[in-house]
Amino acid sequence: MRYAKLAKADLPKLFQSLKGYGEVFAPVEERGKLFFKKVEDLKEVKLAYTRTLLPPKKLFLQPEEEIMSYEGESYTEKLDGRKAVLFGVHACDINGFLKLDRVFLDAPRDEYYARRRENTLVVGITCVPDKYCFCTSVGSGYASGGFDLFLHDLGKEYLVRVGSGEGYRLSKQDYFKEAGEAEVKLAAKLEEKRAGKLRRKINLMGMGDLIETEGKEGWEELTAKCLACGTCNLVCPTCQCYDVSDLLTLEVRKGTRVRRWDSCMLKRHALVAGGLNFRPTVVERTVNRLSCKVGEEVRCVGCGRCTVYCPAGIDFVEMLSAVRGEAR
Amino acid sequence: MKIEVEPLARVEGEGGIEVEIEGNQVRDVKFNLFEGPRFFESFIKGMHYEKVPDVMRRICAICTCSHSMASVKAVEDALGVKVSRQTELLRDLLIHGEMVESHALHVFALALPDFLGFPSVVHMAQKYPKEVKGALQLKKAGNLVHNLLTGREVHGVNERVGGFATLPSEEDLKRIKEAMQLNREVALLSVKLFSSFELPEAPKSENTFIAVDPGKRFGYFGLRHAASDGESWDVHDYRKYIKEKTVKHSRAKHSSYKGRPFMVGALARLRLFGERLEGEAKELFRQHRAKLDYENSISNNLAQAIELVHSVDRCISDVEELLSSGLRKEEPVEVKPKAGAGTASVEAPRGVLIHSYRFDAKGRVVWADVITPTAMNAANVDKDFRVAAPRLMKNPKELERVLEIIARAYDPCISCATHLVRIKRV
Amino acid sequence: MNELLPRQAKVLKVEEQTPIEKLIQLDVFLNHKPGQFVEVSVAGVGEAPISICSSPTRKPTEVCVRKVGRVTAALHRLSPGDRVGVRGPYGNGFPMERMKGHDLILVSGGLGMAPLRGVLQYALDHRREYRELLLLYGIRDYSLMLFKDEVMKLMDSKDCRVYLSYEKEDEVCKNLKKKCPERVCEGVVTKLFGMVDLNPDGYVVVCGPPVMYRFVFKELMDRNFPPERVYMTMERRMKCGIGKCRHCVVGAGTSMRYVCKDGPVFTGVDALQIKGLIG
Amino acid sequence: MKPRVGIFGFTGCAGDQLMILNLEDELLDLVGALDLKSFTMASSAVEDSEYDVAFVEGSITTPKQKQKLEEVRKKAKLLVAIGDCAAWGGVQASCNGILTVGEKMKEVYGDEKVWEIYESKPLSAYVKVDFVLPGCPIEKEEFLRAAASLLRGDLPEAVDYPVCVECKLRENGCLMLEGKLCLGPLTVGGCKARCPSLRVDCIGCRGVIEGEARVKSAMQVFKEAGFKPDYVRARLRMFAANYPEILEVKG
Ligand SMILES: Cc1cc2nc3c(=O)[nH]c(=O)nc-3n(C[C@H](O)[C@H](O)[C@H](O)COP(=O)(O)OP(=O)(O)OC[C@H]3O[C@@H](n4cnc5c(N)ncnc54)[C@H](O)[C@@H]3O)c2cc1C
Ligand code: SF4
Ligand code: SF4
Ligand code: SF4
Repeated sequence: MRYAKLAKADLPKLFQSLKGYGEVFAPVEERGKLFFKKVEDLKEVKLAYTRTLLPPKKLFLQPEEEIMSYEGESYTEKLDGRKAVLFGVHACDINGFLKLDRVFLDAPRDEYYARRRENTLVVGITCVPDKYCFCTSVGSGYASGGFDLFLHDLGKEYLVRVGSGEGYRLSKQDYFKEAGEAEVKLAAKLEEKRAGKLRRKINLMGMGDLIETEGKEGWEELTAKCLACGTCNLVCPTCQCYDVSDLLTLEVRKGTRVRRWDSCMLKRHALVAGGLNFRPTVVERTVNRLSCKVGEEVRCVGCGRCTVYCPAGIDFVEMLSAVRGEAR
Repeated sequence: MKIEVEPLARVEGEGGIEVEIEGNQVRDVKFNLFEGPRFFESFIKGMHYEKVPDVMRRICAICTCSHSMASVKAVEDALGVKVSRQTELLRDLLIHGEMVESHALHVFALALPDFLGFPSVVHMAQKYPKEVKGALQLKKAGNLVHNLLTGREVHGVNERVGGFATLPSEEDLKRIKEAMQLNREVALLSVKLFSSFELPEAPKSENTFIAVDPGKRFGYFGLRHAASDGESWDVHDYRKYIKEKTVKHSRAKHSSYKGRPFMVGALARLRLFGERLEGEAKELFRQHRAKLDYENSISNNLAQAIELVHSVDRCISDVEELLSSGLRKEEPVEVKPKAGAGTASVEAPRGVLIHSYRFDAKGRVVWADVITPTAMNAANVDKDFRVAAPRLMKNPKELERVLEIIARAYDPCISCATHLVRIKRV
Repeated sequence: MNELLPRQAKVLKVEEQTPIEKLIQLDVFLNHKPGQFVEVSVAGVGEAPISICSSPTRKPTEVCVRKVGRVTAALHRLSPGDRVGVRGPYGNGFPMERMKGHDLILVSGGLGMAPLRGVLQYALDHRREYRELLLLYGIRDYSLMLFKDEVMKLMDSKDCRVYLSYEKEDEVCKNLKKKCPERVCEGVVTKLFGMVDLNPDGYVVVCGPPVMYRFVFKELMDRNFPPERVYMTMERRMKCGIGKCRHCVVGAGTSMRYVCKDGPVFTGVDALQIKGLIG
Repeated sequence: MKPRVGIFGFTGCAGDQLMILNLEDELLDLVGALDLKSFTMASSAVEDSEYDVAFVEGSITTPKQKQKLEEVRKKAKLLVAIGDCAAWGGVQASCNGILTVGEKMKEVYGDEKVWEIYESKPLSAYVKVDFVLPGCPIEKEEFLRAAASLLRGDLPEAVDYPVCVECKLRENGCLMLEGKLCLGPLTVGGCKARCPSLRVDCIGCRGVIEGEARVKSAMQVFKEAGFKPDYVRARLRMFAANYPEILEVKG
């Protein structure tokens, strides 16, 4: 990897260069909530933050988007070639991108996701963990790839790790300085210190088998408060499910095809015509969700969103600890 | 012989007119409102003050904002809530927006077809596409106010006890102003049209009017009621003046003032406070004074048209006032529940609307009373029918047509008549 | 290329198979494998995964659609000359090559006949490359039998031995049973296993309604048939058909599969390993 | 041939019919695409006819309405309930099972049995309903799209996910976490989370998700959040008192 150094005072310069590349989306705080939003000025950006409500994947796989329009029976795709920058992304969310990349970039690739992903610069930044984060337990506390630049806060300056050609070009600008062993060592030490603050731990050893064999009664107890509202999926940086609908206009011959994030906690997810539902209750749906996140492979990146935003206060980590048989 | 016009089309809700004729005599006229009752005043009991307006605004769709405002203000009255000047202005904008929407719909889509001889606005659109499209755009401008201030056209969500949950943006307000300016012509057109029609003379008779006293400037909010006989009273005392009772011959609960029927609505507002209009609306009011026949209830349509111009202009000036000081970020006023009673009265498009509640210490409704303009007008419609019917006896077709026009001139919103239903006593 | 964008296909012919199923011929070249499916779009209504029910050795491409919901009802309204959108073919399909040189036992119930017809046609068109060819077909009654002419013709042919079970007796079924009582019976499709000799060196290919798999598979396991020689094609809710939308995912814990891209054809081993695959 | 359509209103506020009239930009096209046989709110031209689609608003509260509804049902190929009153009985049903009609009548008119009326029930209590467009009032866009589907001969796609989904898609912070009682999790989506998007808790105007809504779980969550049972009951009943699980909720 290539390394560089950026004085904090020069951050506005980097921000300007990024603006030259495309629209910049960065974490912004409004009424105590954090969102990735289009920004014009670095001042609007919240550089030190815990987590945004929706993960930044929303830029690549949009919550609701028109994917094509049709007239008669002929379809026209609606691809988006705009250039954009995602500024201030945390390691867990970048690791989330990598997980989604494997879904949407693997052949046959999803053009909508792929184009946006390709046209978007990702600039990572050191995070501020809170008591809900557990990225270190799922191996996503550090981003080894998936970004163009990653800014490690060293106090007065940033160690900049350069992860792509575009990142390289940016880092060639005169306000970047050379960095080497010393800065990397310092960054590693600080990262370690930050990771050490994470109290939340989850043991995933054999979790898939534990999930598979947990009895119905156990699940019913664990999901007693679940409202099946879908929030846990919709805020997750690694959920990929989507639904598709055709929207007709009065003109009848014309309309659009839209896709929308879906949730496997909802009724329709596994429902087929005639009323047969392959995951009829919250129990089956929870088993499916957890299996998807941590059963077969670890897709969870430990961001804590599903716990923080659950209206019923169900805790992802506690639920899995209970499945393991550990006291809460 | 029995003439029945049923259901009375182009009236929101279901209503019918029944005229019983014996020989040469009109034996009975019934303006029937046979829609199923909903008992809002009964089932609202126990509801927490904060959600009371959410239920009560559902009394009527077409004047949902009036119900919303009357309900919100009655709750605030009971709990001693004072709102900011900005909130008051936004509410004034809102109620004027509703007036634009409701009057545009009524004047053009419901009343005009009568005068031009079409069964509906859709039929009328074939011959007058430009006018109908214009009217729809004016109506849309009114709805834009609903949308941007309350969250949707019907049964808003954003207007709360204490203020607005989320403020509109300045851009939103500018859009309202633009839409109003763009469609102002249509409001003027409505005055031109309705001042040119010859009105059927049949219902001509004395009318008593009641309206909410708007204070210095013409408008739809106020703390007192005024009557055309010179009397006025605090809205809290409404029960002393406006009596509701069951009238045997018509089997409906009728309102009376000093034992007599009275009229509320646009005509009443102009009769009592027309001089407080401003700008072009005032000019139009003066110009068409001769045309506004207070003894002929059908004049209400022209009064509505003049109010349409007033309301469009007021929306514009409210927006200007809001923008000139800049929208301040503010949250709804904090409310502490307590025991108490409160009353508020606003001018709905069709006239005086009263909401009155009593709350327990936890802020739950223990008693509620709502009197709607349609209920207040019912006795007056009845009176007009009784006057008009004998005059039109010779021509049953004409009788039917004119009675419909009379009924429709009141813009009766039947669904909003919470307890205006016929009661049969044996 | 945008994989989600449907191509247009002209409808050549629409033929009523049963009161609820129609055979639709499409003017589209797919180069598919038997057992694969396409996503068929009706603009303004939506998309649905539908098996290709003809063999790649035959033209034109055919699908057989049961009217059960919005898209399928719209497909039933089509007439020749209309156009639909098509994507695919998707899914793994049946391993026609691997099964060569062996017995082929097709077990089908109801609409399950649709994907198996492709297999059947393929095997018939390469008749000498397969050994015994058996079709075990369970229907409700004759009126609901798919591909009636083809099945009836096969009943009398030597290329394939057809076994038929029916749940409700009617004239045709009664006569068939009288004619060949060793191959026709009343009951569910599993009853037919009592009439055949299963060569453990053969391959069993199954398609039917979701509830059928469990019973057929049990029957096979009870007879010690090797699970890796059983192929079953599955149905699940689907939106994309290419492993993105994740509606069709099956399994729990350590093994999860996409029906659309890892299937829709699964083996008996999968059935043993993937929780809930066959219920 | 243009599809024959009837629009009917029973007990309610007429808000759903008004929402149709509120389609200012599309109204004339819509009406042009239909053979509108009856729409009493907008036209005095009423034709007796069979209907390809009948849109029915309002709940049924009188014998006469019941009779009329049955008539419409007989003449209509498809009957679509529009609005919460038609779908669930509306706000006027909110005291069903607590107050009898007689008691309400007495309270408002001072007389217990003045004439025959029924407890407010949805249309489906009396006739088969083919499709429901929920909401108090209905959503304009949803109506338009549904009308377009119906014109083509397709049943529209029904929304069966909760308001929370649309709330999250709009990146609203959850109001439950701010201490408000929000009915979003139990309520049919499709309104684009109107209320929570304005920071107002959902009052459930689109009705409960039939067979899906986790009423018991919600009760537990609300209880743990400190809401009193009578408040929870009143809130749940506002638009869905006729939903069996909610009808049973004790205050
Ligand atoms: C691999 C595969 C092959 C199939 N082959 C055939 C076939 O050859 N003939 C046939 O008639 N049917 C087949 N089906 C079933 C067919 O896809 C459904 O009947 C159809 O999707 C129902 O759609 P609908 O819009 O009519 O029903 P609705 O109930 O209105 O469904 C709406 C949407 O849900 C999804 N959906 C509903 N049911 C199913 C289902 N069973 N499977 C997948 N998605 C579903 C679809 O995306 C559909 O558009 C197959 C399904 C799969 C998965
Ligand atoms: S499962 Fe929960 S904690 Fe894990 S990545 Fe998704 S939202 Fe974050
Ligand atoms: S605010 Fe209401 S609708 Fe939105 S997520 Fe929370 S509970 Fe659901
Ligand atoms: S958020 Fe709830 S109350 Fe508001 S419109 Fe939607 S369903 Fe109705």
